[in-house]
Amino acid sequence: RNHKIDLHRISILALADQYIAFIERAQKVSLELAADYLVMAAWLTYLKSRLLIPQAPKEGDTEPLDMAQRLAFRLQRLQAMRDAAEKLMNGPQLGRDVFERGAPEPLVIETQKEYGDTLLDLLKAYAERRQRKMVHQTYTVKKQATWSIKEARETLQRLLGAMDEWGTFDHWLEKYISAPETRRSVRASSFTASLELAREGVIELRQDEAFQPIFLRRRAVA
Amino acid sequence: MQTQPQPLMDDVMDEPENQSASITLHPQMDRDQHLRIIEAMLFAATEPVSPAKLLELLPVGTDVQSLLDDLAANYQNRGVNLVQIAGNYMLRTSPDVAFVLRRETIQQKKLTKAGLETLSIVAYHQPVTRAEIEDIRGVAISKGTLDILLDMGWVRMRGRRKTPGRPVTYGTTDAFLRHFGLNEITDLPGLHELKAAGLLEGNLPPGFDMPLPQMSDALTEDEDPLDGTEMQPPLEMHVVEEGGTEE
Amino acid sequence: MQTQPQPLMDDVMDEPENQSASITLHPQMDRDQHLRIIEAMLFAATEPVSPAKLLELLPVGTDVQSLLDDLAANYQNRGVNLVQIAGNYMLRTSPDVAFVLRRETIQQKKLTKAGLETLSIVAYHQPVTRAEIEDIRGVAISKGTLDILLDMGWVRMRGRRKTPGRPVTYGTTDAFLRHFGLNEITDLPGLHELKAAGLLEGNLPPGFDMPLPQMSDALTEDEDPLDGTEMQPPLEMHVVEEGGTEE
Repeated sequence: RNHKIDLHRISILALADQYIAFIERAQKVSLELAADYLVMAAWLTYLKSRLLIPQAPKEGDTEPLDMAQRLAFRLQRLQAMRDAAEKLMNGPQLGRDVFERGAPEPLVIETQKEYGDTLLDLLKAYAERRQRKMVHQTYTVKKQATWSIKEARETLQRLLGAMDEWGTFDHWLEKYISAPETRRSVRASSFTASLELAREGVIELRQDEAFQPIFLRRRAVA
Repeated sequence: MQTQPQPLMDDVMDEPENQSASITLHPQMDRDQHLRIIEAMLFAATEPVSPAKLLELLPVGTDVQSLLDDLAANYQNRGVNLVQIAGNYMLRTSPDVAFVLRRETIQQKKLTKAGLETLSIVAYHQPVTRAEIEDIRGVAISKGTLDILLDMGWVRMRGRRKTPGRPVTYGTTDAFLRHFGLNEITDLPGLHELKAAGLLEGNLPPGFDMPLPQMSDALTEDEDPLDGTEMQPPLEMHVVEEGGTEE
Repeated sequence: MQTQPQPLMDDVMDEPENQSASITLHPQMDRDQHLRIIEAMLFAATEPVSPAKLLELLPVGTDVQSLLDDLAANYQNRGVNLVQIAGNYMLRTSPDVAFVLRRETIQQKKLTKAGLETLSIVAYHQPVTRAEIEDIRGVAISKGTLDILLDMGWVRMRGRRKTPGRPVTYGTTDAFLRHFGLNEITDLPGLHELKAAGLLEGNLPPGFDMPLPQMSDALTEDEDPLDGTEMQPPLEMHVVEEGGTEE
C-alpha cells in the first residue's frame, strides 16, 4: 500500500491470484499483517471493478478516483491512530514514569457530639425523678405503717379474753403502739373498730370527760 | 453535617481566645500561609483536588488560582510537579526523574495492539460508536477489547447516538486523563496536527469541519443519555474479531 | 511487551542517545538533579526511606546526607516538612497546617432520660457514689450511663468514699458548668426555686430533702483520693438497668 498503484494497470486476474495465494499463506504469517493486506486487497479489487464496469452517470456519489483517495485516507487515518497510541504509551504514565504521593494522609473526619440538653431539661429530669421516687417511697412506708380497721378489729377480738377490766387503748394495744410510725394509725383504727364492736355489743366503752382517756372492756355476758 | 473547618493553629493565630469556626476571622494569615495550606492539602490528597475544595480551607475571597499558579511555578523545576487533571490539581513526580523511579506495571502488559488502537481511536474520536471504531480500524473489534478498556476505567459509555439502532457512544474518563497526565482531552499528543490534517474525520469529504473530540460530560447534539440497559449484551451484532489481530 | 525505559527527558539529559540503565554513566547530573531524585523518591514512597535506599538511586559516592539536609531546609517553612523517623526520611504535612486534613462534623445529640437523671443527681448530690445515685433514682443505672457522662467530660471521678468497699465518688466538672451556663454549682436552683418554676409539686412528702450542691475540688472529710485503679472494671456489681427507665 506504500506503492502508488495505477488502478488502470492492475490486472484483476493477477490481483485475485495474489489475493487467494495470500489467504492460503495467511495462516502461516503474521495474521495482523494479513488482516491489513486483505482489507487493502479487497478495496483494490472493488475499485478495479468500479473501473471496469461502466457506470450510469451521476448515479453514484463516489467516483473511483475519489474512492482511491478514500482508501488512502483510511489507511492514513488508521496509521495516525497507531502512531498516536504509541506516542501516548511512550509518554509519561502514572505508576510507571510518574507517581502520585505514596503515602497520602487520609482525611480525618472527627465527629463531635454536641449535646443539646438544656438546664431546664436537667432540672426537669431531676425534679421528676425525685418526685416519682418520693411518691413511690411514701406509698411503701404507708403500707407498712398503716393499721387497717380490719386489722384493728381482729386484734381487739383476739384480745377480748383478757379485757375483763377497764383499760385504755394504749394499755390493751401496748405492743402495737410501740413503733412510733404506726402509733397514730393503730390508735385511729382501733378506735373506729371499737365503736363497731361496741355497737355490736361485744365491748363497752367509757370516757369520763371530753378529751379524757377512753377505756374499754369486754361486755359482761348477761 | 459538614461544618466550617475549625482553626486548630493557635500558635499561628493572634487571638486564640476569640477564635471561631470561621477562618475568615483571620485576615492576617498571609499569602505564605495560604500557600502552605494548599501545599499540605495537595500533598495529603489521594485524588486530584478542585480549586473550590481548596478555597474551603482559605478565607472567603482568596484568589486560589493565583496561589496555585505560584505553587506550580515553585514546583516547576523540582522532583515533584503540580499538574492539572481534568481541571483539578495534584502533585506527582516529575517526568524528569522517571528514569530513576520507573516501574513496570501489569496494566502495560494487558493492552493488546487492538486494545491500544481502540483506546487511541476512542480518545481522539470521542464520542465514537463501536461501528465507527471498527470503521477506522478496518476490522471488527472483539467484545473483549472494549470490555478491557471499560474495566480499566479508561473508557466509559457516554450515551447513545441518535441514529438507527441507537448505538452506544464511547469516550475516555478522568482516570484516563490522570493516568496519562492530561488536563483535558485537547492535550492529547498531536491532536491539533491530526485535526489539521483532517485525520480525525469520519468518511467525510476532506475539508469538512469536524469538532475536536470532546470529553465533557455533556452529551453532544447527536447523543442521547444512556438508558440503563447497556450492561446487558447489546443488540448490536458483534463480529468475533479475527483471532490474529489480538495478540 | 515493555521495552527498556525510554528517555523521556531529552531536555535534561546531555546525551540521551547514550543513556543506559546505569545512572553512574551520568556524572554530569548536578546537585539539583540529585535533589529532584530524592524529592521524587520521598514523595512517591509509601514508607519512610533510608538514606541507603536513596543512595541506590544516585551516583556512587554522592553525599546523600547533605542532599537530605538541603531538602529539609527547603521544606522547613513549607506546608510539608521533611521529617526523620528512626533514621529514615519522609515528607509529612506540617503540624501547623494539619487542620486541612481534619473535617469536623457535629452530631446533635441528647442524653437519654437515664443519663439526664443521673447527671442531675450527680450535680445536686455530689460527691455521690454509684450506689447513692441508684438509691436516689430508685432504679439501678447501667454501666454505660455513667461512662457516657464521664466520656463527655461532664462528670468526673472525685475520690473514694471512706466506707466499706471504698466506692468511687462522682462530681461534676467545669465543662458541665459551662454547658449549662452556670457560674458555679451553687447556682443550681434550690427546692423553692424548683417549686416556684412548677417543676416540683407544692405538697412534697415530708422528708423530701434536696441538698445544697457543693463542688469544690477539695475532697470532703469522708472522701479519700482516687488510687489510680479506677480505669479498670470496677469491682462493684452492676445491676442491669430496668429496661423501662431508659428511653
